[in-house]
Amino acid sequence: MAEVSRLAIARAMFVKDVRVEIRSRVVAHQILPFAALVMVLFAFALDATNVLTRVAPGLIWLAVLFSMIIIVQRTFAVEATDGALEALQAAGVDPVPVYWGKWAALVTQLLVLELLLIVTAIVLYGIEVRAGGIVLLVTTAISATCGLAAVGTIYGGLAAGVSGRETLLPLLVLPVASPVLIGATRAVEAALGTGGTAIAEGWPWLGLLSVFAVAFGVGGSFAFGPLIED
Amino acid sequence: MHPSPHDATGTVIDLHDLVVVLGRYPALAGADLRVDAGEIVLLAGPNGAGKTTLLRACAGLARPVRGGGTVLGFDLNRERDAIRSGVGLVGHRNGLYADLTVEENLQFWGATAGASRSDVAAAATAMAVDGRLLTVPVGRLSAGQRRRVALAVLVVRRAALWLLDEPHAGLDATGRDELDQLLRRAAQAGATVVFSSHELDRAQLLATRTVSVVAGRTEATNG
Amino acid sequence: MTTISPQRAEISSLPRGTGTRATRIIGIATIVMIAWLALFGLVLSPADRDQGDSVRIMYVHVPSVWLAYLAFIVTAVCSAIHLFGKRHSLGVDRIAGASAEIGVVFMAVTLATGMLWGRITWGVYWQWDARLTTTALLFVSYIGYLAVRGLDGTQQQRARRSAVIGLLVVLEIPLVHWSVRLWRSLHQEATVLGTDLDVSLDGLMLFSLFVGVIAFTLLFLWLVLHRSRTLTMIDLVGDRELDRAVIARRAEGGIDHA
Amino acid sequence: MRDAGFIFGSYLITLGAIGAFAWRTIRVGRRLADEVAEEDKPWR
Repeated sequence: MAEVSRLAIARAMFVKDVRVEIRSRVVAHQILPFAALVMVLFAFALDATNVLTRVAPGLIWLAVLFSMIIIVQRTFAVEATDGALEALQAAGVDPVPVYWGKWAALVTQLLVLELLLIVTAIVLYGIEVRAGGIVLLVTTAISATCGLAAVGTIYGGLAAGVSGRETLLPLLVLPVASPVLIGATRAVEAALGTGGTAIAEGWPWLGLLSVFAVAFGVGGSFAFGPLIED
Repeated sequence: MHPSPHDATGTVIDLHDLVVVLGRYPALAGADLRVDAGEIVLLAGPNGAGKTTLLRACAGLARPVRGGGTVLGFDLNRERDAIRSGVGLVGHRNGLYADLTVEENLQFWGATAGASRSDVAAAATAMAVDGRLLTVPVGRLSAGQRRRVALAVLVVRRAALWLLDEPHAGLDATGRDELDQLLRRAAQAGATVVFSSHELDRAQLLATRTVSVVAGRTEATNG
Repeated sequence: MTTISPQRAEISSLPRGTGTRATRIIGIATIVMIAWLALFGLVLSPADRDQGDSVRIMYVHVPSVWLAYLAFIVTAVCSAIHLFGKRHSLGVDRIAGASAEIGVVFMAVTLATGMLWGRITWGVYWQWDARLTTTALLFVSYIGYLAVRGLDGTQQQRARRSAVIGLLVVLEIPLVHWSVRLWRSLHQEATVLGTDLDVSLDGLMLFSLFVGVIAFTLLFLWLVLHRSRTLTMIDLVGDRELDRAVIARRAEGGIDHA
Repeated sequence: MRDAGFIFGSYLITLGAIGAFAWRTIRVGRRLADEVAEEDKPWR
C-alpha cells in the first residue's frame, strides 16, 4: 500500500470530526448550554457579585475542564458507536496522525467553548477585559487549550469503546490537567487584572502552559497508539 | 517495498492453534485456518462458536494468547501493522460515521489509505452503491446499503483479504443475491474472501469451500 | 527416593507462601529496625528546640515519604524497561504493579502523618505547598494507574497499557510541582516546609532518621518481593483457569482433535 | 508530651498500615501458593 502522509491522515481526521459536529450539533446544542449553565450555578453557589469577579478566571477554567470531559466522551463515542476507531486500527492506520487530528478538532471545540464562557463571565460576573491584556488572554487560551486537548485525547482513547471505562476518564484526566487549571487561571487573572494583578505576572504562566502542551503533545503522540489497542 | 496486496498468491491465511480470550472466556480454543488466494471460504457454525473472533484474529485485531501463524505472509504476532493494512474486516459494525454522507465516509477512508477521489468514485460503483445515495448521511441508509458502503471502503483501501462477519444478515433475498455477485466479482478481481454465516445452505451458494467452527475450534469439511 | 527426600526436607524448612529465606531475613531486620525507630522516636529522643514534640512524627513521616517516592521511581523504571526492553517482560510489569500498590499505601500514610504534623506545627492540616500538593496529586494519579491495571485484557495488554500510563504520570510530576511552586511563590515568600524543617539535628536524631530510611527501604524490598510473587501467582492461576476454560470449550463441541 | 494524641496517632497510622498491608500480602500469597505448583514458582 502506498505510504500515506501523516499530515493527510490528520487532516482527514480533523475535517471528519468538525463535520460530524456541524451535522450533529451535539456540542453546540447540548454541551455549550451545559457549560453556560455551570456558570450560572457557580453564581448561585457563590452569591455575592464581588466574590464572583474575584474568582471568575478560576470558574471559567473549571467549567472548561468539566465540559472538556464531556466533549471528549462525545468525540470518542462518535468513534465507538459504529466501530470506527476499531476499524481504523483494523485498517492499520497510523495512530499518531489519528491522535493529531482528534487533538486539533478538540482544540477547535474548546476554543469556541472558552469564547462563550468568557462572554458569559463578562455578562454574568461583570468582569472587564482590558485592552492591554487581550494578547495575554488569547495566547493563554490557546496554549492552555493545546495542553488540555493533548491530555483529553490521550485518555479519551483509552476510555473509548469498552463499557465501564468511561468512568475512568475524569480520574485520569483531572490530576494531570491540574497544572493547566492553576496556570491558566493565574494567567487570566493577570490579563484581566483581577485583584490588582499586573499583566507582567501572567507571562511566566504562559511558559508553563506552553511547556505542558509540548510535553503532553509529544507524550500523547507516542502513548495514543498503545492505549487504543484492544 | 510492500507487495501490492492484489498480488497475494499462494497461502493467504495459515494459522495454527489460536486461543483468543474475550474477558476471561476463551472464544477460540485452538482454532486452525488455512486459506489460499482467490478462495471464497465460508465459516459455518452456530452462534457463539467463535466465528466472529476467528475473523477478528485473522484481521490482527483480537490478539491470540496462544498460537499464531501468518496472514498475507506476515507473522500474526509480530507484524500486525503489515497484516492490517492489507486486510479489510467488516463486522456487525461497519466503521462508518452516521452523521456523514456516503461520499464523505468513503473520502475519509480513502484519505487514510492514500486513495484519490476517482478511486473513491470507482469503489462506489464497484460495490453498486447508488449514485443518488452518495449525498445521503449513512445514518439514513438501510442495513444492506450500509454494508455495501462498508464493502466499498474495502475496495478503496485495496484490501487483498476480505473478512466479512455475517454479511448476509438483515438482507432480503434480492439483497443477498446482489451481495453474492459483488463478492464473486471482488474475488475475480483478486481478493480472497472469508465470510461467516450460520445459515449453511444459503451461504454455500457463494462459498468455494466451507470450514465449520464449533466451540472455538475449526474443522474442515467439503463444500 | 534418596534424591527426593532431602529436597523435600529443604522445601519444608522454607517459609510458606511467597516467602524465602532471604525475605525472612529482610523481614526480621525490618521489624528490629522499625522497633528501634519507634522506641527512639517516641521515648529516647528529646523534643526539638523549635518544633517541640511534633518532631517525633518526622521519624515515621520522612521514611514513609522516602518509601512512597522510591516505590514510584521503581514503578516508572519498570514501566520503561517493560516498554522499551526487547522482551516486554511480564515479570518487570508485575514488579511495577506491586511497587505502585505499595506506593499508594505509603503515599496515604505520608499524607495522613503529614497532616497531623501540620496541625501541630502550623495549626492547620493542609498547606498549599508545592511538595504537599504534588504528593496529593501523585497519590490520585497512581490510584488511576492501579485502576488501569484492573481493566480487562490479556496480561500483555495490561502490561503495555499500564506502562504507558506509568510513564505519563512521570511526565506529570515535574509540571505539577513547577505549577504549584510558581503559584505559591507569587503569594508567599517561601515554602512552609523549606523554612520550618531547619531543625538542628544532633547525631542521634540523624542516626535514627537514617535507621528509619534503611528500615523502610528493607520494608519496601520485603513487600515488593512478596507482592510481586503474589501477582505472579495470580497470573499463573489466571493461566490455569484459561487452560480449564479452553478444555471445557473444546468439550462443548464434542470434537476430539487430539 | 504535648499533642500526644497526634504523635501517637501518626505512629499508629504508619505501623498499622505497614502491618495491615504486610498481613494481607502474606495471607493472599499463602492462599495462592497452595493452588500453584511448586515448580511454577520461580523463587523456589
